[in-house]
Amino acid sequence: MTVPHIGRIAAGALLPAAILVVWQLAASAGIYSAAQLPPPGEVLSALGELVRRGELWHHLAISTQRVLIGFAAGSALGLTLGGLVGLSRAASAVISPTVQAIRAVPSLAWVPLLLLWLGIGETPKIVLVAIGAFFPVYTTVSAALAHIDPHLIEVGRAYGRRGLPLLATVLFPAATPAILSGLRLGLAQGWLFLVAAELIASSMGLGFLLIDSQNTGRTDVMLLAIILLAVLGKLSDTLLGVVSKRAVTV
Amino acid sequence: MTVPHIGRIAAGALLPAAILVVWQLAASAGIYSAAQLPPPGEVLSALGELVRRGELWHHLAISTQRVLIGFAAGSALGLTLGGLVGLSRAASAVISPTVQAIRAVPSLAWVPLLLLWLGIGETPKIVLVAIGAFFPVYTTVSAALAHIDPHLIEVGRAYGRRGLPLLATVLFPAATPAILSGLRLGLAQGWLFLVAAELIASSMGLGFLLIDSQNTGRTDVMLLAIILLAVLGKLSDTLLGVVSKRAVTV
Amino acid sequence: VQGEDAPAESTDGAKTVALRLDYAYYNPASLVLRQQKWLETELAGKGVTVSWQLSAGSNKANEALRAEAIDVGSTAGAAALVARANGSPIKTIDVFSQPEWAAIVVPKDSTVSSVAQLKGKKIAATKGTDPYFFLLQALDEAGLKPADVTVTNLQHADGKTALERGDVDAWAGLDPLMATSEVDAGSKLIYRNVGFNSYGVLNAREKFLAEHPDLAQAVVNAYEKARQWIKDNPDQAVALYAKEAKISEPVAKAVLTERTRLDIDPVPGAAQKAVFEKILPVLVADANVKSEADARTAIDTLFEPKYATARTVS
Amino acid sequence: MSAVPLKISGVAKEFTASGRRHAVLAGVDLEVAAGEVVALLGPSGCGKSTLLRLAGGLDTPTAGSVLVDGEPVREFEPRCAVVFQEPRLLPWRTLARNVAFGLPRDVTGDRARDEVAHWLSVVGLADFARHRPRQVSGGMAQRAALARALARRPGVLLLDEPFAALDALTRLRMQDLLADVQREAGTTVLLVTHDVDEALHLADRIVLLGASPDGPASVRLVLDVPGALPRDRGDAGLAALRSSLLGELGVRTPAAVAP
Amino acid sequence: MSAVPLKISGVAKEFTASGRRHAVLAGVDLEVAAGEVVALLGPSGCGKSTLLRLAGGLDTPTAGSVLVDGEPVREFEPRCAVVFQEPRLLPWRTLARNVAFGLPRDVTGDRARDEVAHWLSVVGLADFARHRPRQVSGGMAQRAALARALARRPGVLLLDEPFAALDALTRLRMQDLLADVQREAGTTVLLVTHDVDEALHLADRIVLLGASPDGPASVRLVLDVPGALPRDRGDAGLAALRSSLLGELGVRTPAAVAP
Ligand SMILES: Nc1ncnc2c1ncn2[C@@H]1O[C@H](COP(=O)(O)OP(=O)(O)OP(=O)(O)O)[C@@H](O)[C@H]1O
Ligand SMILES: Nc1ncnc2c1ncn2[C@@H]1O[C@H](COP(=O)(O)OP(=O)(O)OP(=O)(O)O)[C@@H](O)[C@H]1O
Ligand SMILES: [Mg+2]
Ligand SMILES: [Mg+2]
Repeated sequence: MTVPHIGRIAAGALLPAAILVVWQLAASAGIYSAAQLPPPGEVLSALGELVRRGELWHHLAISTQRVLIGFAAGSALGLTLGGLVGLSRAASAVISPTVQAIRAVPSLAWVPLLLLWLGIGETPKIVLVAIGAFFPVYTTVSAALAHIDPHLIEVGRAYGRRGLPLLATVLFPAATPAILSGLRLGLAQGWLFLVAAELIASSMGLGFLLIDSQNTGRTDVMLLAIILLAVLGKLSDTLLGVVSKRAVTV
Repeated sequence: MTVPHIGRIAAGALLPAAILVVWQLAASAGIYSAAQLPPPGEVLSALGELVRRGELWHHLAISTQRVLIGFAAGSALGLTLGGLVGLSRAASAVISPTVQAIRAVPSLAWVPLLLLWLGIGETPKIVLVAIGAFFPVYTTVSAALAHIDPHLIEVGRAYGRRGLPLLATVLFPAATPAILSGLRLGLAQGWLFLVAAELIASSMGLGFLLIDSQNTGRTDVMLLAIILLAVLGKLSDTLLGVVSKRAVTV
Repeated sequence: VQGEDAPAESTDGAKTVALRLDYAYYNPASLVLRQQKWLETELAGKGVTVSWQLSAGSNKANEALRAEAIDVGSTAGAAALVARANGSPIKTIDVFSQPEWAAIVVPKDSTVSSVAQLKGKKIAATKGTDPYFFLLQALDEAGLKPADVTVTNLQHADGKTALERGDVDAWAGLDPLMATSEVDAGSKLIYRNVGFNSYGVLNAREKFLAEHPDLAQAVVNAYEKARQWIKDNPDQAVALYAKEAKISEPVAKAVLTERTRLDIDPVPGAAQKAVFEKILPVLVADANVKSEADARTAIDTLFEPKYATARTVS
Repeated sequence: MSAVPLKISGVAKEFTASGRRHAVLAGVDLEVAAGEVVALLGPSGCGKSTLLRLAGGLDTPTAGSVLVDGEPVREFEPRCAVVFQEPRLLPWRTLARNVAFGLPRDVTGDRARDEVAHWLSVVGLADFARHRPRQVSGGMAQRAALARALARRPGVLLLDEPFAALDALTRLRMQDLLADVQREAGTTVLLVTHDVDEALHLADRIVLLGASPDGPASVRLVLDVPGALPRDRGDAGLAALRSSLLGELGVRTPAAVAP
Repeated sequence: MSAVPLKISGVAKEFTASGRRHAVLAGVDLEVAAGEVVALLGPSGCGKSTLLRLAGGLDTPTAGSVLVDGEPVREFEPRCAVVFQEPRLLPWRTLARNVAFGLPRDVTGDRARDEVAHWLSVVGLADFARHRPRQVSGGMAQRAALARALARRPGVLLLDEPFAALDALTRLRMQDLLADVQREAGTTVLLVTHDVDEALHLADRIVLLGASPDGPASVRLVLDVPGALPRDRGDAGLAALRSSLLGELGVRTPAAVAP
C-alpha cells in the first residue's frame, strides 16, 4: 500500500469518469438517437423513477440475496469438489472430464432444464447462480492444489498430516492466493448467471429489469440495470476481498 | 500418470455413462413427457436429421471459429492487461476497479451495446466471445502475478532482469499453473458467451441452434445443442491443456 | 428478502388448489385480470389460490407450460401450434385478441414504400415468431420468394436497433417496440395486414384441463370480462397497459386501441386455422417442427373450443 | 514418545530424471538402536538426504525395507520428526505457529503454548515468535525448523545438516542443545552432516556413505566413536579419528601435512 | 566485466515486522576496492544477508548510500551477481538453463552454450545439466547457483554462505575454484561466511559484523589477513588470527584450551 488510500480511490475513479464523459459526448453529438444511447442524465432520471416507485430497493435486494446464497452454495461445493479432485487422482479421473464438459453448458441452456426439474420460485434461480459460481472455484482450486510446492506437502506428511488435516494445514493455505482469485471469479460468474436465473419466471431483480427493459425498448432502464449490476458486482467483489484478506491474516 | 491412459479414459467415461443411464430411465419411466425430456435416442435422431440436412458441420464450424478467434483475442488482451496490472501498482489502481465492475456486466447486456457500436456481422460476435474470455484470464493473471514468491523476483532483479524480460523469464513462468487455469476458465467463458453472441443477427452456430430450439420447443434439438456445446467445450479444453503442456515443457 | 416462491401451501391440511396463470405485455387482458383480482375473488371461496407469472414472450410461456410451471399461458397462435407439433400437450381454449402486433417497418428516410421493393434487401426478423411469419406471408403476397431477400435473424429489440442504425433495410417488427420506434425514431410502417397475424391465444395443459375443467372455464369467463372491461374503460386500460409494460402512453394507446382487436370471436377455429395453413410450409422448411405430419396433426388437435363456446360473463 | 529403533535393510533407490534412470543408493544396511546417535557423512549428492527421506517414509525405496520400531515406516509417519536440509517453514505461519505445527496431536491449549514458547527460547528465537519465515535470517529459519522437530518429541529424529547455516558460536550452542535433548529424552537420532567435528562430538557411531565412481552409493565405512557422550570438544584422542575420517572423505588435513 | 569497487557509507536498515520497527543495521561503513576479497562474519541474524542485499541493490537502506563503481547501486543491478543463502534456482528451468540465466545479455548462441557447459563442469555438475532443481541434492543446487553467478563474470560478486551445504572435500574444491576465478578475473568479492577458516583462506580482509545486545549491528572489527593469495591452508601463521577471530565470535577454541 504505497499509494495512499484516497489516492487509490481517485485513481480508480479516473476511468469511470472518462467513460462518463465519452458517453455524454457520444449521446449529445447526435450520432445515436436517444432510444439507442440515452445520455447519462436520462439514466439518472430512470433511477429516480425507480426509486420513487419504491421498486429499486426490491430489485437490488432480491438480486443480491440470490447471488449471495447461490455463491455461498456454489463456492462451497466448488471448494469441496475441487479439494477432492486436487487430492485424489482417482476422483480427478472420474469427475473432472464430466465437470469440464458441463462447464461449457451456457447459462441460458440451464433455464429450461432447471424449470423442468425445480419449477419456478427461488430455488431454480439460486441453483443457477450456484452453478455459475461453482465452476471457476472448482477449476481454480483443483488446479492450484495440483501445483503446490511438493516440498511443502512433504513437510505436512513428515509431521503426520494426511487427508483433511493436510488439506487444512498445508494445501489450502498454500493455495490461498489462487483460491481467492477463484472465489472472485466465481462471484463474478454468479452475477453473470443471475441474469439467466431471472429469466426463470421472474418479476423482480436486476436481471429481470435488464431483460424486461430490453424487451420493452427502454434503453435508459437497460443502461441503468447494467450500471447497477456493475456497481453491485464491484461492491461484492471488494467485500469479498476485504473479508478474505481478514480471514487470511487472522 | 500412474493411472494408465486407457484407464483414465475409462474412468472419465464412468460419469457420462451413468448420466446417460439415469436420463434414459427418467425419460422412459414416464415422469417426464417427451416434450419435457426426450430420451437419448430422440436426441440421436435429431443429430441424424441435422447431419442429413448438412447443417451440423456448419453449426459446429462457425461456432468453433468464433470461439477460437474470440478466445485468442480476449486471452491475449487478458494476458497483456493482467501482466500490466500485476507489474505496476499505478496501472492496477487505475484499471482494476473499472475492469472488476465491467466484469459483472452479463453477456446478454452486451448484445444491444455491441449491436449499437459494431452492427451485425461477425465482428460483434467475436468481440463478445473475446469479452467473455478476457475477464477470467485478466483476473487470474493479475492475481497470480501479485502473489509470486518474492524470492524468485529478487533472483530476476539480482540478475538484471526488469520489465518485459523479468515478466518473460520469471513472472510468467512462475505463474504458469495459475495462468493456465485462467486460460482454461477464459476458454470456458468464451463458450458461455458464444450463446449470447449468436443472438446477434445469427442464423447458424450452436448458440443459435440452442435459442432457436428453445423458442420452438424442440427439446430434442435443444438437448443436442447442449451436448454439442459440452463436447466442444471439453474438446477445446483438452486441446488447450495439451498445447500448453507442450509449450511449458519445451 | 421475500423472493418469488409460490405462496405457502395452507398448513391446515385442507387441499387447496393452485391456479397458475401467466401475464404478458402482449396480452392486455391478462394485465387487467391480474390487477383487478377478479379470479382471486371469485375462486377464493372454493379454496383456489391464484398465482401469476410474467411471460416475456410466447417462447417463455410455452417453456413454462412444458415444465408444468403454469397451467394456462398466453402465446401467439403460431407459437402454440409449433409447441403442440413438437410434443407439448397443450390445447388452445380461448382467443384473447386479434392483434396487429407485427408489420414491416423501414427507417425514417428509406425510399422503400412497398413489400415488392424489398427484393434483394436485408430484413431483420426473429425466426419462429409472428413477425417472421408475417414477413413470409407478406413476401408471398407481393410475389417474392424468401430467397429474394436476406433475412437477418435478430431478437426483436436488436432488430429495432439494427434498423435504426441502418444495418438492415427493413424490419419485421413487433409491438410495442415497433410503436416505440415509430414515435421515437420516425420509422415507417410500410405494410400492415391484420389477417397475417396469428392471433393471441390462451393455452392450457391437457392434464390441467382433465383435472380442473371448472377452473379452465373460470379463466375463459374472466378473459371475456376483461375484454369487456377494456372496451368499456379504454383510458384506464391504456394507462394500466403503459404502466405495466413500461411504455409511454402514446405508444400504449397506439398499440391497444389501434392495433389490437379485442372484439373478436374468442372461440378458436377456422380463422386461426387459415393462418396456420399459410405458415405451415415455412415451419417445415425451417425445421421448426419435426415433420409436416406432426404439424398437420397439431393443427387438427390443437383447439378445444368448448370452454369459449360455453363462456358466460358473471 | 520414547526412543525407538530404526532398521534399514537392503535399501536401493533409483530416480528417473530427464528420461534416464539413475541409481542413487543400492544395498544400504543400517541399524540404529533406540537412543543411539548415528552421524551420516558423505560427499555432496551421494544420497544422504535421499536415505533420510526413505527413513522418514517420505519416499519409497526401489528395493529393501525401512522398519521403525519393527514396523514398516508409514507414508505419514507420526513417530519420526524431520529437519530438512532447507528450513521448509510454512511461509504463511509465524515462527511460533510453525513450531506449533511440530507438536504431537495430543498437545493442545495452554500446554501447547508453553511448549512452543519453550522451544523457541531454547533455540534463541523468543523475540521472533510472531515473525514470518520471510522476515527472519537463514540461520534463524533453520533454528525454527529444529525447534519444530524437537517440539514433536519424536521416537526417531532425522536431521539433515541442521546446523549448516549457523555461525560458529550458534552452531556450538545448538549442538550442545541437541546433545542435551537427546540425553534427557533418549531419542534415536540420525544426523546428516558434512562437519566431521560435529559428527565426532555428537555421534555414537559414524556412517560414511560413498559410491564407486558413478555407481550407486552404499555404506562404505562404519566407525564407533570412543568415549561417552557428552564429549569434550578438545578431546585429543579424537584427533587421529578426525584425520582418518577426513582422509576417507578425500581431504588432506593440516595436521597430516604439518611436520 | 572488469572488477569495480563497492562503497557502503553510513548504511542503516530498519524493518517493520508484526507491527514493531526493528533496527537491524546502523552506521555501516565498508569499502571494498576493485579486485579485493572481503569476508563478512557475524552471528546468526545480525544482518549479513541484509547488508549483502543492500549492496546488490535488492533492498534500499533506511539511511546511507551504496555506490558500485562510484554510482549509486540500481534496483536492477547488472554489474553485480549474487549467490543467495538458499540456492534459489528457478524451479521450472533445468540446471543448464539456470546457469544460462546468469550469462551477461550479450552472450548468446553457441558461446552461451559453451559457457554454460564450462561452468557446469567446473562445479562438477556436467552430468546433471538437464536435471531440474527439484531433482538434485542441496549441495548440487548450491553449486549450480554458484555457477550461475560465476557465469555472469560480474564486476562485484556477492556471495552469501555459498559453501554452507557442501561436504568438506567439495567445499575445499569450490573454495579453490572461487580463488582461481577471482585471481584470473580480478573480481571484487564480498563473501558472507560463518567458517573462519574459509574467511582466512580466501579473504584479503575480514569484517566482523556485530551488535550491542539487541541494538542494530555495525562493523565491529576489520582484520587484514597477512600473506598473499592463494594461501596455504596449513599456514601456521594464521592459527593465532583464527583463535582470536573465533574468540571475538564467542567460541573457545580447542587450541586455546589444550595445554
Ligand atoms: N523482510 C524482513 N522483515 C522483517 N525483518 C527482517 C526482514 N529481513 C530480515 N529481517 C531481520 O533482519 C535481521 C537480520 O537478518 P539477516 O538475514 O540479514 O541475518 P544474517 O546475518 O544473514 O543471519 P544468518 O547468518 O542467520 O543468515 C533478522 O533479525 C531478521 O529478523
Ligand atoms: N526427485 C529426484 N529425481 C531425480 N533425481 C533425484 C531426485 N532426488 C534426488 N535425486 C538424485 O539423487 C542423488 C542424491 O541426492 P541427495 O539429495 O540424497 O544427495 P545428498 O547426499 O543429500 O547431497 P548433499 O550433501 O548435496 O545434500 C543426486 O544425484 C540427485 O540428483
Ligand atoms: Mg542433502
Ligand atoms: Mg543470512
